[in-house]
Amino acid sequence: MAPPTLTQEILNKKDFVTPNDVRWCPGCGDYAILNALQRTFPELGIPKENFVVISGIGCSSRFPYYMNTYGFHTIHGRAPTVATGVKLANPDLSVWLVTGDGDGLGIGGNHLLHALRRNINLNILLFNNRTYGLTKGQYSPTSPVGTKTKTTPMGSIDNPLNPILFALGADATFIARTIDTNPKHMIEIFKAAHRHQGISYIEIFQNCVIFNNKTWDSVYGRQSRDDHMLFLEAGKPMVYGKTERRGVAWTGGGMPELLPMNGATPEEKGILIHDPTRTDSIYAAMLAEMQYPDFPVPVGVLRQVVKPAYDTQIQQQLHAAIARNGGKGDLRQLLYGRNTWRV
Amino acid sequence: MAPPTLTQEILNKKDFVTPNDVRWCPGCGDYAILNALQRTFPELGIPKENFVVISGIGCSSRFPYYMNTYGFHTIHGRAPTVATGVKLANPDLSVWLVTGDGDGLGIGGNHLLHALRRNINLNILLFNNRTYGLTKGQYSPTSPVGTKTKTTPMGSIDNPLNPILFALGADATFIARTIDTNPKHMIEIFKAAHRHQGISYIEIFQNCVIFNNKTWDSVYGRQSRDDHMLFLEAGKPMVYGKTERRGVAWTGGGMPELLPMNGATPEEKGILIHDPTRTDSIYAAMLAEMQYPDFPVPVGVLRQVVKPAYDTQIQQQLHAAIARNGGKGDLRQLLYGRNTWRV
Amino acid sequence: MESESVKTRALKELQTVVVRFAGDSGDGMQTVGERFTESAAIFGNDLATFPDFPAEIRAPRGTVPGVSAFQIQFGSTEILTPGDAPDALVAMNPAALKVHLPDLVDGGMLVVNKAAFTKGSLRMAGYPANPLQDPQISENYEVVEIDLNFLVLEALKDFSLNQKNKLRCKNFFALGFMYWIYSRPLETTIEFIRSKWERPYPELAKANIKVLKAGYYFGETTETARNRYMVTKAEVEAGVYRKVSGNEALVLGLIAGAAKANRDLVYSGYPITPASSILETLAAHKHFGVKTIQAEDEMAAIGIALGASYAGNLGATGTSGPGMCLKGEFIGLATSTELPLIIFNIQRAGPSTGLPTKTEQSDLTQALFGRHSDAPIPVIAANSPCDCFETSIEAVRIALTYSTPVIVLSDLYIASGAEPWKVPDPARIPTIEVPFAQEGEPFQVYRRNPETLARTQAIPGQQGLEHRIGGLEKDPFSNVSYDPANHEHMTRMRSEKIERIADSIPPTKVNGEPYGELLIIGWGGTFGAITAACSSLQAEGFSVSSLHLRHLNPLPGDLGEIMENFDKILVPELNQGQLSLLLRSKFLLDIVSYNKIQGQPFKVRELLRKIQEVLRR
Amino acid sequence: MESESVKTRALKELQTVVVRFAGDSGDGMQTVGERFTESAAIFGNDLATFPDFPAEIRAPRGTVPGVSAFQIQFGSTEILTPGDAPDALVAMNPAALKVHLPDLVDGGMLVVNKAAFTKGSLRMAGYPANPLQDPQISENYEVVEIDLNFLVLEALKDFSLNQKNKLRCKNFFALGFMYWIYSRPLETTIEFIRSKWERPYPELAKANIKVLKAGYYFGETTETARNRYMVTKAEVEAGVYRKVSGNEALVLGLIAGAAKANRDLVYSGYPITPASSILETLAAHKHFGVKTIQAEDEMAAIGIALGASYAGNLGATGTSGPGMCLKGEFIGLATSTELPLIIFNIQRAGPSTGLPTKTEQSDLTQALFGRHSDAPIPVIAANSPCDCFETSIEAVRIALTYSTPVIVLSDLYIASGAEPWKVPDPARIPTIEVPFAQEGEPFQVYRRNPETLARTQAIPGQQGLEHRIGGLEKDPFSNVSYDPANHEHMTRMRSEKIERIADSIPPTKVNGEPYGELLIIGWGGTFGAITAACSSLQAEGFSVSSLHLRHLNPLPGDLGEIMENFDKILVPELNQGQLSLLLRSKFLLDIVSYNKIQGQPFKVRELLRKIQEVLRR
Ligand SMILES: Cc1ncc(C[n+]2csc(CCOP(=O)(O)OP(=O)(O)O)c2C)c(N)n1
Ligand SMILES: Cc1ncc(C[n+]2csc(CCOP(=O)(O)OP(=O)(O)O)c2C)c(N)n1
Ligand code: SF4
Ligand code: SF4
Ligand SMILES: [Mg+2]
Ligand SMILES: [Mg+2]
Repeated sequence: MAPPTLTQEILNKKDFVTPNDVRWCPGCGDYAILNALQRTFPELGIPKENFVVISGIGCSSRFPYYMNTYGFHTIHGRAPTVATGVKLANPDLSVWLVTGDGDGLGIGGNHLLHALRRNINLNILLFNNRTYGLTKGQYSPTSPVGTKTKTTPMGSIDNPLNPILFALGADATFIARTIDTNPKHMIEIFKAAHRHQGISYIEIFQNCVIFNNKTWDSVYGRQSRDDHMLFLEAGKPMVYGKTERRGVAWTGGGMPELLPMNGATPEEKGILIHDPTRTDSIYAAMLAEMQYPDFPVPVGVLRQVVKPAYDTQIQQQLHAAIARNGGKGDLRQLLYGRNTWRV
Repeated sequence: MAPPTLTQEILNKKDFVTPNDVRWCPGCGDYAILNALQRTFPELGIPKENFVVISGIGCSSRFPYYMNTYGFHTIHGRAPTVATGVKLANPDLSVWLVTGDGDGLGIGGNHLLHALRRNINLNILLFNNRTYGLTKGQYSPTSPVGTKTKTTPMGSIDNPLNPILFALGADATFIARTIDTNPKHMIEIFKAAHRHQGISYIEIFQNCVIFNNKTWDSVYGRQSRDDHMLFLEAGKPMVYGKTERRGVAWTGGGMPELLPMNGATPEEKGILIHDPTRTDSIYAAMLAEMQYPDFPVPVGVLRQVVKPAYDTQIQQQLHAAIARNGGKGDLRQLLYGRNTWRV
Repeated sequence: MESESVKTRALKELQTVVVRFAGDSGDGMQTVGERFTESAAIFGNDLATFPDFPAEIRAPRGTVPGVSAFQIQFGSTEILTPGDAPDALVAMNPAALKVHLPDLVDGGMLVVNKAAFTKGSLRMAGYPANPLQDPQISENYEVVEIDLNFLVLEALKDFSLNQKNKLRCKNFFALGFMYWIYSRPLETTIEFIRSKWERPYPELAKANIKVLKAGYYFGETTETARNRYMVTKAEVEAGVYRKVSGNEALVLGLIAGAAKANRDLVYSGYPITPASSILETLAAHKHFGVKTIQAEDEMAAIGIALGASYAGNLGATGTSGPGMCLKGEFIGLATSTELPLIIFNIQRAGPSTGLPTKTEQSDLTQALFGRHSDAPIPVIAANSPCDCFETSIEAVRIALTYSTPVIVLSDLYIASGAEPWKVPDPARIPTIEVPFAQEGEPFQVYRRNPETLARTQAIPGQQGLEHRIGGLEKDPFSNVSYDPANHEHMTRMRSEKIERIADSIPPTKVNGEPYGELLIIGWGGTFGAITAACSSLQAEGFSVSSLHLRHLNPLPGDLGEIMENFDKILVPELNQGQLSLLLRSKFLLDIVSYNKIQGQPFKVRELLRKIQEVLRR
Repeated sequence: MESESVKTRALKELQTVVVRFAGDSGDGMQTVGERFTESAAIFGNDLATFPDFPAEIRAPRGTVPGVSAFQIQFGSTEILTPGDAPDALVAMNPAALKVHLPDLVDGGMLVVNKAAFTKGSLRMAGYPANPLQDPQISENYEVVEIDLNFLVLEALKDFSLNQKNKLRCKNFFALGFMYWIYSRPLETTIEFIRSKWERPYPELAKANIKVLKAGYYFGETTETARNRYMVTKAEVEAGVYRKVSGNEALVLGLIAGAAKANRDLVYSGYPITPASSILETLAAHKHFGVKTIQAEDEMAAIGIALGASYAGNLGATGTSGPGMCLKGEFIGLATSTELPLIIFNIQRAGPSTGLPTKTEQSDLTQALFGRHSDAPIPVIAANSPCDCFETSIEAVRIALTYSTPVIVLSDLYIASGAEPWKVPDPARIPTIEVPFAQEGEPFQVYRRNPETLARTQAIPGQQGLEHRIGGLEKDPFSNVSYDPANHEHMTRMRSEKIERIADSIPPTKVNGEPYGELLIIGWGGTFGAITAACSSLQAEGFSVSSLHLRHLNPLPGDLGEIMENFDKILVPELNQGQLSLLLRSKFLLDIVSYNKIQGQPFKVRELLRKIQEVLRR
């Protein structure tokens, strides 16, 4: 990423608002996410024209139309491929990909999987509302077993995907989770994603007021949020809870224990210190498995490990090849090749 | 599955051999797997006509042509969908799906993912030769970083998928690994897969003599196999090694330790007892992360947990709906519907 | 104008009427449209409807993109389309007026909710001034301004509902008023309200009934409207009727066809507008033994359906354009392995995502050619909501009889449109007998029925018939074969088999004389408009006939002969000329194409204009 | 026959010769074919080649499916095809004899490795008895039996290689012998062996050279063969030449085109026969700034290419039939967003997996119609290995000049066939100037160039030109629009833009008189065979001309006029009549189709027969 030049104007949220009417349902969680991203971009020190927002199809995927940057609303499930192409063409761009639980984990699962393992330098926002919003409320790959929708009138029977575990299965280098009701947290996570070199994957709990209203309320609702979420911070002990302070202790290889703090310090209780940089996936798998209602749901950066980014490496190979050739090949070299004869 | 009837003839390997010439390269690992499956089928107590072998496209996917049962060689990456349809139509069939690392984890990753999470009662054999055999040796999603092939002349730069971690990302209920050089082990694993209700996923280390010869030799070669593989057995301590006996000890949440046994008993050393039935994915993630060269590679059944199978549940919903209707709806009920009027 | 004359002009009898309800997405226009339809149907009118949704789930309130409309044409004669232009328009807010007023016929009735014409909502609709004060409007139309908000709150003043919920009933006030205008009975609607809301929300049910009646009485007591009309029963065949939409009828036909063929049905789909309701409706039919699955994408959906067919059930799948793009490879496999399979394509406007909530019939060439290599398969199309039933059954017949995938084309217009449907006698639907191979008898995978050239299927579980199939070219025994002559043979057999389907198609019906000056050829959802236009010109003495193709591949065997008996041929299509291309190539005739690509069905008057122009040439 | 007469008949001069090398997959037939080609090319002959692989990577040794062959036609006159039938066949084992003997011309030379005709291999090839003992064979052909095994081991007896490795050299013995027969120089091949093996395996290099020479001397000293031939240099334009296969030439053209357009190139592919080598060859061209990526599937491949184009590079992708089925949806998006994109389809025989290693040209209708809705895009086709170069450049020109995806059709036959290619002067390749929008100037996404109707691209990173695009229908400002008239406008603009490409196409070249009795119209890889057949009939005085289409959509503007000047039109295709369908529809002419669907190219004699039959009608 080119550093901001001196002459560059200071941007603010307004610069990222398009004149287009926003066409989500009133009350949709997407508004808050839009707002948060519009507030994040001006703070990244990147010229406005270097942002690209790319999406698939779905309510969430209307996103690019509302961000006043370059935007591409592509086709269902395939946005990661287009975003990859953009980064190959121009690695200096800051590319943000918006996808839904249906777009990203239903039809688009394979592309997400491969983008993650490739570790290309993109930021992926997965809006998880556990429903197919745009097509009017069929169940999605993240809907819990038993979800009744028009296509599953007797309740769904397939096990939902855990989006964090899925990303871990692809050995993704940056995995985070945030919620549409907490702008501050969203912005913080978006910035962390931006800083990460390689692919950044963020699950966002998002509310669909029309087809799946309050789906996350048991986790992040006003009543439950303090007791049912665990805000992770690197280097900080995992303590949470309002009604009762508790800490997460993890000794063996199973699920962690939730210990009442009873006023003790985390050290005294042996509370786990969050370390997103652990390279093996065991620790992150444990975090992924902390699910409502048995555990507080971890939000924040769950995993952040260092691996070379695909786009950087492709450039390196290009430069190495050119250097080895003693400069970029010209048309004459190309056309003549190695074996010619003269008539 | 219907129990074998009394009149049913006793089958043997020959019954599953087709007259077709087998067209793999001489020395290909696929032969051994074919042989093992032809030896497994007669032992399952299922009439020959109730087996269906389904595959995608690839060298490995030629498999159905060589099994004298019902067989369907479909299209690249999509075999899990066809197999799912077969099970929906007739849950009594024993369906075996053969796929490759390219077919299953490249183009077909999404279908595999969703078949796994659906937990439909299929047996999946993933032949992992870390190359695209049929298209002549391009690198595959499981090829290690740096693999030089015609499409990656300067070495591949994308991180390989770990097929076990991938399956875990889909919360697969039965995950196993076996090797093409050990017929006995293959047969044992195939039988275990058959017994499992729900989806069974088996990674098979397979050698491609032509394009990736000896790719697994560092793991299972004659020189290395005793020291570089860990044969898992439920309830048994994890001890391995010939040059030196070692045991796997796992205390905290990181990677396990490999302790020299020095003649001590596993109990004395606190060696881990293999338990594939742990429902969280943490333990299995640890096994998945045990990779060559730092760890012995676990083979055997890594995970086996109980969840209802999709095909069973779909039948149950059908029966429940019919019962609620007081019997299967007839055409008159169908056509008249709820609101009619007479003219 | 004195009230005398108003009174005397009341209760004028009409043959057909077109009414359109338009309002904000939240105004319940689809609900009252459906109610109006139901009561007209039960009253005995013939009718056709067309709902017109916004693309957004909930577009911002009061905006132009948020307008939702429902149009019905009903009458005492045969009704073929939902009508070109409304005779009466109900506009619940300024945005609705803005969008729909241009369509209202001159002198038509315009009913507006005066209360909704606030400054704010006028601005949102983009009106600089209140259009109701524009004298042009009251000159051109019979304007009926009603303060719905006030009247509804008045009517419900004794109810415990909060104000917001009270105001929600105002669509039923408008409906009641329209019932009075068209002298419709209220019973069916009251019955509906009761059965739907009485149990869960008794207060709401009562309120809606109250308001419905209030609307009716408002008409009666105020005599606001100048005219009142009466549309008598249509003379329709005696029988039991129900209302069906196109997608409903497709579903009924599919289940009936499978039952008549004695195959269990597996339907596998992935949500997409306007095909989703096929999956949704079938999912509610589990008690008929129907298995449904929501797949992870359209490739999976067709793969699952094909697997089910392979295992002896009847596999079906459905989608719309973007999803069709994903099914091509599997259709090729089904073609090569010669397995039965049904693929519904409910067309919408493209290319790409296009206008997902608008209609078009532009996927014909894709249906014919949308896969690599020579892989012809049958393509048939439904031409009206009711016709979807027969079309589904025909698809089942062809798929099984000819061991082939079949593409069924419908479109958004007929999928969501509705008509009264005379329920057929189940016993009269012909059975489809396509037995599997017999255990114990010799079996050869590609042995062909000498008449149909179809192969006979043996299915997993059948003893002694084990065999392997797949997408590599095969010899007649299903061994992989690279033999050049075999490839040519198999390719020609597969094509010839599809051609032979033409032998099983009934003679093509011509609407009008079997010879003459102009023949109009249509396919799909344009049936109603073309037939109406053609019939009306015939009545005026023009030498025009029309025919509508159900079978697009293969074309009916008698088509060429019929075409020869006309001087000119006109092919109207909601695309850039796809059937034209096919007919020109096949018959080398200089066909006139008439194309409309606006996401909207043909209007009868557009066709009339074009036909007359062609006749004058 | 006495040896005298043998000697005198030696060194007969021939204009053209067809040689086929056939053996087991492991016998190195492709290698010696390539060597023979190279030496003929450097010697100065014109030539064309056709390798014919088995489908399996390594079919079981000695079996019929395991046979691999390589055919070359070379001559002193213009060579258009690899030849119908070999004048000389080298058969390294019984299976190769079994497969290829039927093609050998009567009286042709048959060279066999006697040592390979063991009981076991005869049985594997399905010969009940040794065919070499069949008197018919020696009557019909000039049989040369050589005990290659013995001779090779003899020649290498002083080498330290093991026996297996020694025997591996026997292909070079056969090659040396054929060099003697056709009086070819050995230098090029010796040079090749040195440069390839001397460094890593010096012993092997020496052995192969020894054996090559031994084969040559064997001819010289034994006089086993009855005839020896001489094919002089062809008269070709002076210049620098190299050998190219079709896929190589596509790659060179693509890189050159992008360079001339001043765009970086991103190529994204997924392996599939016969397109894989495009990705592989480009991957070896990183030093030209070419970025390549092996995607997870064909959808990803095209999506990546489209993303690259969107960001200002030139995106290209390539595949074959099954992969094309997966690209339709993205092609629709590229059509709707009007972005440049190049899609190569190297056709192979279908449907479905079909015959993946055999040629066909049956994906034309898919290229034209293989996506939903009206979404026309340009389709062009290459007609020979060399022509692939120009075709690629033309694709780049069209894609950028008309802001559109372009489908380029090639096929297995030309992709893997090779020809000598006169290397063009890089400076003479025209530049392609398609600038991006200018920062600071007013920008409108769908403002169209009045001449081409193309839109101008602004790319991410350009200041002040930020905008949004996508697959929903847009108004000219790229705002989502549901306006019916706008949809019709945009649809017609998109189509009209493609039609306008015809204005930029040079006049169609007719091979022969511009009027006459019969015009043969071809496209793609049938060029050589059609031209050869047509020219030979012209020489005999028949009134036959031919033309070969590079542009299939839009068709050249002058095509209709040209067609009118002929009484009859014949369209030979390796499919069931796809171009025919298009031409019939467009020109309403009763075209005669000639179709071959055998996974094999046309033979010149097949065409001659058909043309004469049509002329006689
Ligand atoms: C190929 C294709 N199949 C299906 C669709 C229809 N479709 C549009 S959005 C969508 C699901 C959206 O769900 P999600 O990604 O969760 O987004 P949300 O609307 O919930 O934000 C579907 C199935 C489509 N546009 N294209
Ligand atoms: C749609 C499509 N794309 C590409 C191909 C070409 N193809 C055939 S097999 C294969 C890869 C096979 O690799 P893998 O699954 O690992 O099987 P293996 O040959 O190694 O056993 C590919 C890319 C195809 N047949 N279809
Ligand atoms: S349907 Fe749900 S997700 Fe879509 S815009 Fe409305 S509230 Fe948001
Ligand atoms: S190419 Fe490799 S995987 Fe394929 S058959 Fe040969 S050895 Fe086996
Ligand atoms: Mg969603
Ligand atoms: Mg493989």
